Parts: sequence; C-alpha cells; structure tokens
Amino acid sequence: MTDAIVERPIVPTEHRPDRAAHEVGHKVAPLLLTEQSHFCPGCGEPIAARTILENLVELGVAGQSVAVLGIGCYTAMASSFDIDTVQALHGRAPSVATGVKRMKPDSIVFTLQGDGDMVNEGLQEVLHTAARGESVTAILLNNGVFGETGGHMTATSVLGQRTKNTIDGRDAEYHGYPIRIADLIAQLDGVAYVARGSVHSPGAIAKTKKMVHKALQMQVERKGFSFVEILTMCPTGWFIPTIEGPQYMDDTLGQVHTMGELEVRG
Amino acid sequence: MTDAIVERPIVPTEHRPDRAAHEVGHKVAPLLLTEQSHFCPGCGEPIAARTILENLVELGVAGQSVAVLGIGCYTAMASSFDIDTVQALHGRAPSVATGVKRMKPDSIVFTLQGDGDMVNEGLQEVLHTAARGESVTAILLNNGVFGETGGHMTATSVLGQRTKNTIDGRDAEYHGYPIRIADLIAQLDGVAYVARGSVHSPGAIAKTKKMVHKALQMQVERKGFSFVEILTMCPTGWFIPTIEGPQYMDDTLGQVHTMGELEVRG
Amino acid sequence: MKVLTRGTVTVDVEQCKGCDMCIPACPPGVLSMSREVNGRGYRFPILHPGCTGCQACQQICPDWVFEVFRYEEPIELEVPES
Amino acid sequence: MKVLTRGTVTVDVEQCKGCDMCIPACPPGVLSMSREVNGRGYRFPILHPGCTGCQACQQICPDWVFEVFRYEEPIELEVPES
Amino acid sequence: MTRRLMEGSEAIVEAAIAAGCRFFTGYPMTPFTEVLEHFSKRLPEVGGVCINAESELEAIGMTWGAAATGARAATGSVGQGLSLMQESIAEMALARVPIVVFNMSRGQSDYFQATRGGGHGDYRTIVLAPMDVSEAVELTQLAFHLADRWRNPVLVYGDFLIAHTSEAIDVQPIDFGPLPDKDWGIDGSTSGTGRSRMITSIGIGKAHSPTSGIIGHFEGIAPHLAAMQAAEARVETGFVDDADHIVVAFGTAGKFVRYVVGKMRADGVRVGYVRPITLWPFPEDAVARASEGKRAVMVFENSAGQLIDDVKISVLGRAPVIPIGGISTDASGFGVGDMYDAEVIRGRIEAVLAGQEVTS
Amino acid sequence: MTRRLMEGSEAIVEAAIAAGCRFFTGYPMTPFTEVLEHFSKRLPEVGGVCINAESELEAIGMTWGAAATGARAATGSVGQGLSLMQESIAEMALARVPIVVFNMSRGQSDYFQATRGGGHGDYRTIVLAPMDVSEAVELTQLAFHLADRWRNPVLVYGDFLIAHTSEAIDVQPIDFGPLPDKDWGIDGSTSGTGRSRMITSIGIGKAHSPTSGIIGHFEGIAPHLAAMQAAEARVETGFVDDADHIVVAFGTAGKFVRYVVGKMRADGVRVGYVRPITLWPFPEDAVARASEGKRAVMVFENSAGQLIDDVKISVLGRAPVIPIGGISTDASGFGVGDMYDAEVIRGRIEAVLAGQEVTS
Amino acid sequence: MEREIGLTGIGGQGIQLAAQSLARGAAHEGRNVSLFGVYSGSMRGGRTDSSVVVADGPIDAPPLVSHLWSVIAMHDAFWLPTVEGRGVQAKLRTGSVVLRNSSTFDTDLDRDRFRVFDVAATEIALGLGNEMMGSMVMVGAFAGITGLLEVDSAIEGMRQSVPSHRKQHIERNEAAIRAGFDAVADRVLAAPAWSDDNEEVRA
Amino acid sequence: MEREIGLTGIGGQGIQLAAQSLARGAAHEGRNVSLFGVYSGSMRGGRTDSSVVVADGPIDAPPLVSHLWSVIAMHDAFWLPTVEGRGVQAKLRTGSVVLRNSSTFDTDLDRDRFRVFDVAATEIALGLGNEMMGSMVMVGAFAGITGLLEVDSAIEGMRQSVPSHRKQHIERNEAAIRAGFDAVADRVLAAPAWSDDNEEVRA
Ligand SMILES: Cc1ncc(C[n+]2csc(CCOP(=O)(O)OP(=O)(O)O)c2C)c(N)n1
Ligand SMILES: Cc1ncc(C[n+]2csc(CCOP(=O)(O)OP(=O)(O)O)c2C)c(N)n1
Ligand code: SF4
Ligand code: SF4
Ligand code: SF4
Ligand code: SF4
Ligand code: SF4
Ligand code: SF4
Ligand SMILES: [Mg+2]
Ligand SMILES: [Mg+2]
Repeated sequence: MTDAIVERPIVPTEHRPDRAAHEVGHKVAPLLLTEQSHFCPGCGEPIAARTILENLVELGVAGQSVAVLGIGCYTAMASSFDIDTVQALHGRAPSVATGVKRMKPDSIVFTLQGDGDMVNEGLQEVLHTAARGESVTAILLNNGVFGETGGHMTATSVLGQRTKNTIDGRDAEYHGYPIRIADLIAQLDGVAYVARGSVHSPGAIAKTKKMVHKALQMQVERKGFSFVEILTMCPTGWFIPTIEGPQYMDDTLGQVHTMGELEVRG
Repeated sequence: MTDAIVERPIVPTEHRPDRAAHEVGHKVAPLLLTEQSHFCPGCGEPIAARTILENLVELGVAGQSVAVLGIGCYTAMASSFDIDTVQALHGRAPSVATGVKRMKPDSIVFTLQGDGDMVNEGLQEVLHTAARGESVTAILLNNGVFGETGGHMTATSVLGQRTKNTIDGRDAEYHGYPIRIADLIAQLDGVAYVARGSVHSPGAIAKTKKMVHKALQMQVERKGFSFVEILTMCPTGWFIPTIEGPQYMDDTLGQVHTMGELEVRG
Repeated sequence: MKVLTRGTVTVDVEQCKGCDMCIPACPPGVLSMSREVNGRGYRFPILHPGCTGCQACQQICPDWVFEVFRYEEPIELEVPES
Repeated sequence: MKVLTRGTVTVDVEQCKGCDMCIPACPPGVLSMSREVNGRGYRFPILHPGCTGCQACQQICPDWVFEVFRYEEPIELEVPES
Repeated sequence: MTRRLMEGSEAIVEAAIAAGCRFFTGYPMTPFTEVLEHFSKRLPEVGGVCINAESELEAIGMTWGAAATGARAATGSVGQGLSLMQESIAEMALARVPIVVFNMSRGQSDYFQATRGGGHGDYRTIVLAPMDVSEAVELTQLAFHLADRWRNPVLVYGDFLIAHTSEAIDVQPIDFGPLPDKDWGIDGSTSGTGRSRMITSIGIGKAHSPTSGIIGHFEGIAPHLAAMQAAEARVETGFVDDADHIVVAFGTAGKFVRYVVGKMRADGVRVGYVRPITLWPFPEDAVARASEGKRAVMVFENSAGQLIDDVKISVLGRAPVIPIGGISTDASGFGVGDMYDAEVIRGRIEAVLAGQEVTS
Repeated sequence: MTRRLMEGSEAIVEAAIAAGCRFFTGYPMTPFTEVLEHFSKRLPEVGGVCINAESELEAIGMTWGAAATGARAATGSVGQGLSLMQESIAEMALARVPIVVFNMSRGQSDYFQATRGGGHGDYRTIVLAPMDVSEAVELTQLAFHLADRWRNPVLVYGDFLIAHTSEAIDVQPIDFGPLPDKDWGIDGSTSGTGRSRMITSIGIGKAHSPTSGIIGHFEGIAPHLAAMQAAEARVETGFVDDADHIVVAFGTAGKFVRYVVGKMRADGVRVGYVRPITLWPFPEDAVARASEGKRAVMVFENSAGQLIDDVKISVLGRAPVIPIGGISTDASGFGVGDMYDAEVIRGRIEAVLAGQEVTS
Repeated sequence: MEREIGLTGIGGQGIQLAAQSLARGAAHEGRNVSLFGVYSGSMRGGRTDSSVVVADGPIDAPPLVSHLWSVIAMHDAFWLPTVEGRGVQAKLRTGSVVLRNSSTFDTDLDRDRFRVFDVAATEIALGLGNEMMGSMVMVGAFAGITGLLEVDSAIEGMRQSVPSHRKQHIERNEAAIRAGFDAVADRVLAAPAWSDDNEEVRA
Repeated sequence: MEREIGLTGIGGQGIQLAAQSLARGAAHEGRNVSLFGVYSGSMRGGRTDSSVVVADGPIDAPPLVSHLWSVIAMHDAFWLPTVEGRGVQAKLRTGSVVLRNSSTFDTDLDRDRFRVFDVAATEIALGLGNEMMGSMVMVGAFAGITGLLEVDSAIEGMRQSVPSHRKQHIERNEAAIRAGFDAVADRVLAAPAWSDDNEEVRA
C-alpha cells in the first residue's frame, strides 16, 4: 500500500458496474446459509472454508457431503454451512467421521479441525484413522494456537512463538518442539493424499484450493485417507495487528510447517 | 535340533560343575524380587525385561531408577522388579513418567509398555511426550497383539496376521494398516534416540541390549526423549506352538517393523 | 494520467471487519482503507482506478465483502499525476 | 568320539515351562527336551556333551532356568559315534 | 434359530443383531472382550460393520458417527474403558444420539456412574440391568428400542457372570411397537438443499432453522428427563404384600436374592424382594409401596453402597434401610466374589431378621 | 502480600502456591483456562513446574506422576475435560494418590459427577465447594491438606462466577495441623535395596511386601470411605433453629441464598439456610437436624436436580423437600443464568412460603 | 452506598479492560470493589459483559447484581431480550445512567426513563488513530459524567490492568481515557455517582 | 436332580474347553445345563475355574453354586484358601467326588471325607504326544467314573466347543478323551452321578 494511492480518485463500489462486465467468482462462498461470519477481523479460517466449499460444488459432490466439525473457532461454521453436519467433541472428529462413512459409504465425509483439536486433543484419532486407511478427508486449520480459548500454545506452535501461556516465546527446553503433523501422517501406509497449504496470500490460496480438490477426489475414488493441512492466520491469538497476519505466518509457522504435497497415491 | 542329539549321553545339570569353572551371567535377571515369572511358556517379555534390568545395573543407575508400567502382560513385572514403580493406567505411562521426571529430575525414569498400551490406547501420549523432548525413556514390548486379553489385533499387527478378531488375517481394506511406531517417533524433533530390536534370537537379544543401553545413556546425559521398541514373542496370542515363536516373529512382525537404529542424536 | 482498468469490485461495507488484509493482497495496489468506520466501528476498503478484476481481494477477504467483475472491454480511468 | 566341551549349565527343572525355545537357540545344538514332565506338567531341557558356555540358552529362556559356566580348561566328553 | 448353549456375551450379540444393530465397535477388556469378539464375527455376516477400535475413546466416537446416520449402533466396555467414554456419553445424551452401551461390569460398583452419569452436566441414560442371560436377551433388544424412542443413550448393565454363563438360548426378535421416523439421520443427502441437518450437543442449529439457542437447549433437558422418568421405570417384585421384610437387589445380585427369597418363602419366612430392572429411571414408586409398613428394607448389592441411595430416596423414612451387601470380588477383580453364594446371602438376611448386625 | 484486586482464578492459584503446590498442568477451557494461565506464570517463579498439557487425559496422567513423588500436585478442567479425567481420578483414589482437581464448572450440574464419582468403581473424592473468592482461597489450601491427610483426590468445585469475580484479596498460608509423612513417595532411591516402593491402583504389592491382594485391596475401600465420611463433613447454617422453612444450596448458589435469606430475616421472615461446604462427605446430620420440624426444605441448585438427592437422603421424610432451582445458563453455556439473581430467588422462596408451585 | 456499573459489548471492544480499569481505579481510591466479567478467551464477536460494584462499605452481595445503577453500552447486540438471554436493559431501573457509544450502539433508548449520555467513543478513538479503543474513551467519559472515580484513578486502574505482554499500549490507552474525559467536559458530574439524589433510581 | 461339577486349574490347562465339553455333551443328552467360567483372555498361569450344573429339570439357581457335587482338579494353586479367595475345597461336601490330576496336583486330600480318584492325566497326555491335553483326558475319565454323560457325548460336546481356528485339534482331543475313559476302565461308575445314594453328599 503506497500512500500515493489514497490520493487517487475513488471508484464507486456500492453497486454492480453499469458498464458491460461479468461477475467472476461469488461474493459469498457457496453452500452458505448466511453471509454473517462470526470470526475475528483478519481470521484465516473463513478463507480456508471457501476453498473447501468451492471444491465440493465444483466436484459435484455437495449433495452427498457430510461435515464433521471439531471444536475451535471454526465450530461456528456448523450453523452456516448448508451441509449435513455432525458436530463432534474436541478431538474426536476422525472417529465420528469413520462411523458416518462406514454406515453411509456413498457420502463424502470430511472433518474440519484445528491444530488444537487435531494435534493436541485428538492426535491419536487422526493417526489411527489415517492408518486404518479410512476413506474420509481430514482438513486441518492450523494457526498454531488455540484461537477459541484466547491464543494458547498448541502442539504445532513453533519455537519462539509468543502465545498466551508461553509469553516469552515457546522454549524447546521447557515446552518441547512443534509437531509437523502432515509429515507424520504422510508416513502412514493407509493414506492416499497428504498436503500442506496456506491462506496467507492469494497465490497460496489458489494452491491450497487445488490440494483440497485432490484430497476430495481421492475420497471419491476410494483410494484411502486424505489430508490437507491449511495454515490460517489468527491475529487475535498471535497478539498482532490483523494486517501483519500474513507476513507473521510466513515468518513463523510457514518456516516449520512448510507447504507442499507430501504424499500422493497414484 | 537334530534327533541325533538325544541319543548322546546326558550331562548332569542339577548342580554347579565340580570342575574348575566360572559362572557367566546370572541365572535370574538382576533387580528381581522373585524368580517366579507369571508369563506364558515362550513369552518374549521376560527376555526383554532382562535387557533393561542388566543395563540399569551396568550403567550404575539402578538406585535412582523409576519404572512406570503400562497395562498388559508385562504389568505382572510390577511386583517382581526391585525398582520404585508407578503403575500407570492403560496407555498413560508417558504422561505419568513426565510427572515423575519433572518433580525428580535426577531420577532415571523409564516406561514399559506394550503395543496395545502404547500404539493403541496411548498413541497420543507417547508422541506428545516425545515431541516435548521429555527426558524419559520409553520401552515398547511389541508383540503385535493384545496378549493380556487373549490375542486381539493391535495397531501394530501386520497385514495377514491372524488374531482373535481378525481370524482370517488382518485385511488392509477392512482393518487398516499397521503403524510403525518407531518410524513415527523418529520424525519428531524432541527425540534423542530411537531404535528397534527384538528378542527372537540370542544375536538379536545382544543387539537389543545395546540399544537399551544407549537409550538410557541419552537420558543420563539429558539429551531428550529416548525410545526402544523390542519385538517380543507371544505364542499364546499368535495361536502357535511356543517353539515356532522366534521364526514366526521373523517372518511376520519382523518384516514390517524392521530392526535397527532410526535416530541417534550426537 | 489514464490508468487501464480491467475490472471493478463492489464492497459490502457493513460486512467488513477492517482487517486491512485486502490492501496488500491487491496486486496493482488499488485498494486503500477508509477514514470513516462502518456500523460496527470498522474501517473498510476503498477502490481506486486500476483494478484488474483478479479476485485476490475476494479470495483473501474473510468476510465476503467483495464481488469482483471484469469488464468486457477494459476502460481507462483518469488519475492525477503522483 | 570325544566332544570338546568348554562349558556347562545347570537347569532349574521346576522353573521351566517347556517352551522349547532354548533348543534351537543353542549354537552347538547340545540341548534336547526331556520325556518326563516337571511338577507343573512341562517338559524341560537336557544337556548333552559339547556345551560352549555361550549363554545363548540363558539369554533366550523366559523363565530363568539356566545358569551357565565356563570351564577354566575345556574338557572332552565321550559320545557314541552317530 | 433353535436353542443353543450360548455364553451370555454371545447371546447378547445375537439379541442385538435381532434388534437390527448393524454397527459395533469396541476395545478389548474382560469380559467385554467376549462381546466384541462375537460381534466382530457376526456383524459382517449380516452386512453390518464391526470395527476393532484402537481405544475406547475412538470406539465411542465411531459409534456416535454411525448412530448419527440413523443406524442402530452400539459399543461398550468395562470399568476404566467406560470411564473414558463418559465425555461422549454425556454429550450424546445432549445431542440426542441414540446408542446402546454395554457395560459388562466387574461387580456392581458402577451403579453411580450408570445412574447419575459419570459425565458432566445434566443428563441421564436409561439403564437396563438383566439378572441373567435370558433376561439379557430381552433387555438388549429393549435397549435399542428405548434408545430410538427417546433419542437417548441406553446402557445395558451386565457383568462377568452374565458374560460368562452359558445357557441354552433361542434368540427371537421382539416387537416393542412402532417408533418415530429417524428423519434426523445424517447422510449428506440434504446438503446444499437449504434443509441440511445437524447433530450437535452444543445447542446451535443451522442458520436456516434456528433452534431455541443454547439456553433453550439446556432448559429443555429437564422436561426430557422427566418424560423418560415417568414412562420407563421397570421392576420385578416378589412376595412383597404380606412380607415383614423386603430385600432390594438388581442384576445378578437380584437373581441370587430372588432365588434365596423363594427358598425362604418355601420355608415359611415372610420375606419379599424388589428387583429394579431399570436402574434409571429407578422404580421409586414400587420400592416406596413395597416398603410401606415393613420392619426393614434390606439392600443387597456388590459395592460399598450405591443402590442404597436410591432405595433411601424411595423409602423416605418409611422403614429402616439396611445394607447387607458389600464389596466382594475374586482375585482377578472381576467382581465375582464369595458373597455371591445363596447360603451366604440367606445368612445375612436371617441375621437381619434376628436383629443382628450384618458386617460384610 | 497485601490486599490486591484479584480474579478468583488468580486467587486460587496464589492459594495453591501458598499451600505448597509445586506442580500444575492443564488444558485450556473457559473458565479453567484462567487458572492455568496464572499457574503457568507463577509456578516457575517459585521453583515449581507448570506444563501446558496437550490434553486433559495427559494432564491428569502427569499430575498422577508428579503426585506419586510426594509433591503437591494439581490439575483441573471443566465439563468435557473433567469427564475425560474420570478414569484416572477413580483409579487415583484406589491407588491412594493425593491430588487436587479444580472443576471450574459451568453451573452446578456436575454435582453427581463430583459426589458420586464419574468414574468406575467404589471411590469418592472429597469435594469442597466455595461460595466465593475468599472462601475459595481457604478451601483451596484445605484441599491440599485433606488430599495428603487421606491420600485421596480432592475436588474443588468452583464455577465461572468464582473464576471471573475479582475481589481485594490477601492470600496467607493457613496451617491445618500436622500430617503423616509422605514416605510412600517414589523417587528411585529405594530401587535395588529390596525395599523398593510401588504406587498402584490394582492392589498388587511388591513381591517383598505382599499386600492383602486384590480382594483385600477392594474390601479395604469401604472402611476408608467411612473414615473420611465420619471426619470431613463441613457445613454452614444460618437462622435454622427458629425457622419454619429452610433452603439448602451450595457454592455460588449458596452465596445468593445466604444473602437472600439474610435480607428476608431482616424483614422478619422465619427462613433459614444450610450451605454444604463439603459436597462429599455430605453434611447429612446437619441437614437432618435442620429439617426437623420444618414445614419444608427447599433446594436451590443450578441443575435439573442433583443436590436434591442428598437432601432427600438426609431429610428422610422428616419434611417435604421442594426444588426451587433449575437449569439456568447464559448463551455461552457458562452456567451463569438469569436465575442467579437475588430477586428471582427471593421470589421463588416466597412462592413456597405462600404454598404456590415453583416452576423454574 | 453501593453503585453497580454494567458494561456490555461484543468481543474485541475492550470491555473487560474497561471494567478492570474502573474497578482498580475505584479500589485505588479506597473503595470496596467487586468485579465480574463474562468473557471467553477469543474475540469472535460474541457477548462480553462485565459488572462492577463499587461501595464505600463492605460488599456482601453476590457479584451478579439484580440492578444496575449505570451501564456503559458499547454495542446493542445483547441489550434487549433475545434467545440468548433477557438482555442488559432488563437490569436497569428508572433513572439508571446509560453511557451510549453512539458510533456503534443503534437501539433506541427510553430517554425518559434512563439518564442517557451519548458519547461517540469509536469516532473519538478513530481520531486518536485506533478505532478499537472506544471503551477506553468511555472510561474517561464515565469518570467525567459520574465522578465515580477521578480520571487519574481510572488511568491508574488501567495501568494496573494491562497484561504484561500489552504494556506498549498503556500510553495510547491513557490518551483515549483523557480524550473521553475531555469529550464530556460539558457534562461533568451530570449524573453524580456519590450524591444522594441517586436514591431516586428505582424499579 | 442337579449335579454341580467344578473344574479348577491354572491358565493354559484347557479348563474352559473341558467344562464346555461336559456341558455341551450333557445338553446333547437332553439335560438342562448351566455353565460358568472364570477366565480372562490370556494364559499367564492365573486362576481358571469353571462350574457346570447339569439337571434333569429346569435350573433356577444362579450359576455360582454354593456346593459342588464333584470337582475335576487339574492343579492345586487355588484349592485351599489364600489371599486370593477361599479356595475350591470350601465348596465341597462330605462325599463329593474329586478327580485329581495326580501329575500336577500336589496337595493332600481328605480321602475319608471326599471320594477321591487319582488320574495321571498329564502323563497320559504326554504319552499321546501332547502334555497339554490333560484336561481332555480328565473329561474322559469323568465320564467313565461318574457316568454323568456318555463318553461319546463328551466327545460331541468337545467338537461343538472347539473354536473354528482350532479345528485341527479335534482329533487329538478325541484321542485324549478316549484315553482318559480307558484309563479308568477299572473304576467305571465308581461314583455314579445319577444314582440316589449321592444324596448322602452333605455339608
Ligand atoms: C475436551 C475439551 N477440552 C477443552 C475444550 C476447550 N476448547 C474449546 S476450543 C479449544 C481450542 C481449539 O483450538 P483449535 O482446534 O486450534 O481451533 P482454533 O480455535 O484455533 O480455530 C479448546 C481447548 C473443549 N471444548 N473440550
Ligand atoms: C482403558 C483400558 N482398556 C482396556 C483394558 C484392558 N486391557 C488390559 S491389557 C490390554 C492389552 C494389552 O496389550 P499390550 O499392551 O500389547 O500388552 P501385552 O498383553 O500384549 O503384553 C487391554 C486391552 C484396560 N486395562 N484399560
Ligand atoms: S481467535 Fe483466531 S482463529 Fe479464532 S476467530 Fe479469531 S482470529 Fe480466527
Ligand atoms: S499372552 Fe503373550 S505376551 Fe502375554 S504372557 Fe502370554 S505369551 Fe507373553
Ligand atoms: S480484484 Fe484484484 S485488482 Fe481489483 S481490487 Fe481486487 S485485488 Fe485489487
Ligand atoms: S479483507 Fe475484507 S474484512 Fe478485511 S479489510 Fe478488506 S474488505 Fe474488510
Ligand atoms: S551355554 Fe550355549 S552351548 Fe551351552 S547349552 Fe547354553 S546355548 Fe548351548
Ligand atoms: S527356554 Fe527355558 S522355559 Fe523354555 S524350554 Fe528352555 S529352559 Fe524351559
Ligand atoms: Mg488453532
Ligand atoms: Mg502386545
């Protein structure tokens, strides 16, 4: 943002353009029941949600999709997603998803969990579900904190990260090391697809959307467990101004939880 | 065993030799309060226990050692080990060990757990403890079954393995894939030492003993979390004659959970 | 000076939470934050000439504020020399 | 035939659970299983000439049955030609 | 099927399958293990699914998911395993997810956990306590029915004795009458239609069908509990009307007491028994009525004293309430102690009749 | 330390530290989070350890290990988290591991879980229920004392109100008298001496010091519970002697009732109150005495009806027992509902005095 | 005399810090104080409430009060009864003092029943360069209008309340409090807290 | 008439299969049967007990009986009272029939009180090539000595009881049962189950 820009004239933005123009993309992500979003300013979670919702529509599986939500800020999406939903307890979504999928093998079941939910409380759940090769897709929104409770350290917080209960930064000696969950899951035999994306820039968002696409596609093709980790900004839990979110993410979480595809079953 | 041997004369074995001879090794493993062992014939767990007990003595740390036991057949060792012991619940030993170690930093704390205990019920515990770099040693007795409950499938049972509830053999499609736990743990930043041994032959036992030595040494030097997985025979849970135990292990578990050192922090 | 403008956006001012993230995300840098606040007390983005209709703002906005359009024919908008 | 015998073992018959594992573990193959059973109904190992005192049996035995000795001087024990 | 000698755990599995249970999962623990083994053999044969869950926590989660689709689903465990499931059981009650949980308990000292809910918050599970294998076959089927009727978890409180006793059994499906449609089941088919569904314990609804909110959700619990309580109490009584003393006992202990009281009656002793079949709702009225004018109400239970609370709440001072049970287990901790002996029990009842103190 | 405005959660932490607590661990959940935050700041300052546990299950396990060394150790949670800990709490009671658990509960509907034990088997935890921040400071310290005295887990039953209310507080260590040596603590030093020690819930001993075995271990529970019960019941009563009606309430609800009854007395209404401070052991005798000759015993609790069971068991028919509470929460489910209002409560009490029905 | 002050808003509006500033400020002046806050860790726009009781004698009332002498109203999301509760307004009496953030509080108020003071807190904060400091502005305005505490005490209360990892905000918080105080210069002690005619505040 | 048969031993001795063979065998002959077994999954030498009630009418007694008409005693670990329980002997009455595996059961028995029959079951099994089949031998001996059921019924009971993954053992089990039966050829019906003079069995 250069200061110069604010000197320029203002283009009216209240109404659709009166000139010949076509709309590109939707304003609101598809499959939403409300435009309201109960997230903090600058939160990365709704951005990540859009990548999932758009893919469900584009893959043509929206009408058979089941969401199993963990407990974290994203839980607020339960009411707004126009998707059959089972709200799981904290950490338990992969098992709940397993139960749904086994009874309804034709449904497309995905979990939406945070790092606190998946890598803390429910680490075992996701690993066992992956090793079992369960035909579900797990999506992790990793912001390196418990956003919902106010920004505490999770098992993915990176060394040096300042959180509510590691106020001088996460110290390996006292608090241990972060877990790179996608790397762990990629080690397991039951998995078909593992990737890690981010939503801190338009480019990263586009890549992430493709990852989610592939993961869901694997489920459609019944190739096994698929997993996408998405790094999301949490300015509230990081105690930084919203504008610094993307860069902070790149400098901290992004350095440890590096983006890319880790496992793609042919 | 050739049939010929039985034709040969018998050497008396009731008493110490009357000729000049020196004893090599102890009959009973050190640090035991009783010679009785409540294990099935052909069980590998007492063999593994010997490798630990001998190392504690040889490292000179016996007098500061604390054992934290999981729940499985090896739980029976709680009464016979002459070692301060906290009996943990099924799966919870790594956390209990953490509590002990943090309050008594000069003690040498090790867990003794089975595959059911560690890789099923308590998978999350051991991974978090390892990632935390907790200065404890975890020892896994992996026999690929819940021995104690009668030989059911665990998260380490290999494909095709016949267990009480996978009577036609573990099938990837229905029962999922085995977890190679040592490989997973070796991925984590907090770990100082990870190795996998076995007790199915005298040679393997000797190697395993060295691994346990190194693991405990890492704890003495406060280098982080150390871990040794030991493959043990469970003829009862494998539904095979005791004599076939070692070979069966080599042919099944040993092919998936391969032996060797996976991580050695310098 | 004329600025080539391939697209435009609408801004749903009341939806905005003033996070500022769209500002640096806009490749041609044609968004700036308002001086006033909306009904919830948040500042919101203002568009200046030069939008390419690239959707970057839309994609990164957590609050579904933008609708993006591409003109059938690019237009030129007048801006003062800076 | 004389068999060189460097060591010997004692067998705590009542401790044995008859698992047979010591038999193949003995490198020179000088152990065999008894025909009788002990007080708990298990057969147990019997030693024949040729022990090397290598401790293999002791290490693999889950029931602490063996004590192993090495002779200061190896001895030769007589066995019939097989 | 014709009569066949079956262990209790096998009979329970056959009964569950007869009741339409098509999903089961669990983690081994004696004597629940045996139930799991039979399910893992039988369910695939009838087109159902049995998962060897990696732990009890995962078992209860999978059951939640399966039941959320509307399928009849069950799990279970013992002691420690049941405790681990309490979080989910409590929340499934809130989320109105009907499941059946088998507690093949060791002894009777999970009574509090079963009837008060070991989990957090205000919820109750219906608890059915069979006294033997035959009754377990009936109550297992009833459990699935009641779970669906009330959209509430139902617990079957078995024990080691029921699991490990074999009797000649012929399992036949029982018709308990019609049930409401399971139109709340989740399968993805309403996604994207604007009528998508949600199963949740936290009281929020889809934006298109606002619920009463969290406050309303929680306030709605009390009437739901009251309705179950009014409708579902079940009890067996024997010889109570002209008895001077009565003995209250449930489950296997109830079977012993029933047998002993029968023998004592045959010998002319005026004693009666009350055997709660549902532990929750507790048959308060039946116990209250039976206690009217009695010289004492004895409570025989294999625990330090849990059932006795409900007996006191029912009797409300009408007669003295005297414990004649106690903790009794075997060396494996399976809860099959020496107290489970008709002669021992008779001795304790007679001691009370004789005005002596009973020490367990 | 001088008086300082402190939030309840901070005051609790200061009290715990004053009582010698040197190990704490937990997993965030409002309003327990605040307790954890203060511990994580304060314990390192006093040479203690605070671990950000990865989950509640791991928190309770770590606490077990720390307490097994003889250190004063504590953990806690809320709702779901507490439920997850029930397996361990039950078994720690059996293993005689003294710990303190803070349940910063949402409302009062964990009463059953707290007093009956949400876990399996026969065990009880002593439960201390402060009514406000000042009392929390005292009872937190008492909790550590009682845990060591009885080698039994002790639960402090707080709530959102106590956690989030700030008062000016001066935390001073309280001396509750001498305690037995903790010679059972494990530190490795007796290993290899033939006198090594063991902490276990499963009733087996070291081979060199045979215990009473599993049977003896379990049978020993009943006398242990009876001893705690006889010694530790605590209660506050007010205006009961000449009252026509009494109201029973605990914790924050008790604070409201005490305040309201005081106001009503000032207005000449003959009403009294009983406030159990220990929920287990329940002050049965005090409630029984207070109920003698009363026209009604009211129970005010923020739940569907849990405390009322213990009141009934105490009153045993001496007077009618009337619930005047109910489930009352706010929109976040924190259990701070509109019922917590002096005027609302007074209205309900007056309705009973007037012979009207109370609907919550 | 006891004065009950309610603060209501949505997450992120700094309600809790404002309440603490008032409470610690009043305590600093030797008053007895009890403070209760409804908040959870996150800032996702949910309800955040607080109530402060300030008294010149001991406080024996429970922290949740039946009535409010005054309320600082940052947002109207939880003002009227909803499915989420009976709303803040229900706790007011005739004559209660309402400080209304006119920038973000829309609902109509019964100005006959309540003593309503409009303060454009968010706009004032915006003028100071941070629109998120509206509740600090309100603290200053409250001190000015009610005199419940001195504005310097409020600033001292704020200083004591800012958590260690946010110390860098102290300066600008102080500026906001002062700006709020200045903004009501024309209404100083318009609703004096410690005067007796408040006893007119009635149900 | 009801006959209660106890079986006692240590894990790995095949107690449960023996009990099931008797129970299913008796059921095969049209008797009413109730069977109760104490076992856990593993075979670590712990207690394993079983009791079988066989009756010619309906059984209304609970499965844990106060007294045993007869007991098959494979090992004496749990025979007398210990810290682990009051022991099996406590359930016997004067005249109870005890089949004792003389190979592994050491404790002295009161041969005046009980009708004791020694069977060297483990040795007989060893002769058949598998020392672990002693309890099958005992089943055959029990059929011979008591006539509670025909030996062929016992074999049928065994067949029905062997789990599917152990079917390969049926042949040798049958051989063991027959060998047990043959071993007591000299004592056939020495303690007949269904004769009335058993009513002498008394406390
Ligand atoms: C068993 C249990 N423990 C704790 C909580 C409290 N809790 C709610 S959300 C949350 C953190 C969620 O973190 P994460 O999954 O990373 O989601 P985020 O809020 O960061 O999006 C916690 C600890 C809970 N709901 N259940
Ligand atoms: C929470 C809980 N669930 C189940 C059990 C039952 N249980 C006891 S031991 C055991 C299996 C142990 O397996 P493993 O750790 O592999 O040891 P092994 O017996 O094979 O040596 C199980 C499931 C238990 N004790 N606690
Ligand atoms: S706390 Fe963090 S994750 Fe939660 S809504 Fe706010 S920014 Fe998003
Ligand atoms: S069941 Fe297996 S692990 Fe357990 S004692 Fe027997 S052989 Fe060993
Ligand atoms: S569409 Fe692209 S160019 Fe136009 S405002 Fe948005 S980000 Fe900027
Ligand atoms: S990204 Fe969206 S919410 Fe954030 S400032 Fe831009 S328009 Fe507003
Ligand atoms: S010591 Fe070695 S050679 Fe001797 S018997 Fe043992 S294994 Fe065989
Ligand atoms: S290994 Fe040991 S127990 Fe096994 S047969 Fe040999 S001596 Fe006996
Ligand atoms: Mg997170
Ligand atoms: Mg195992």
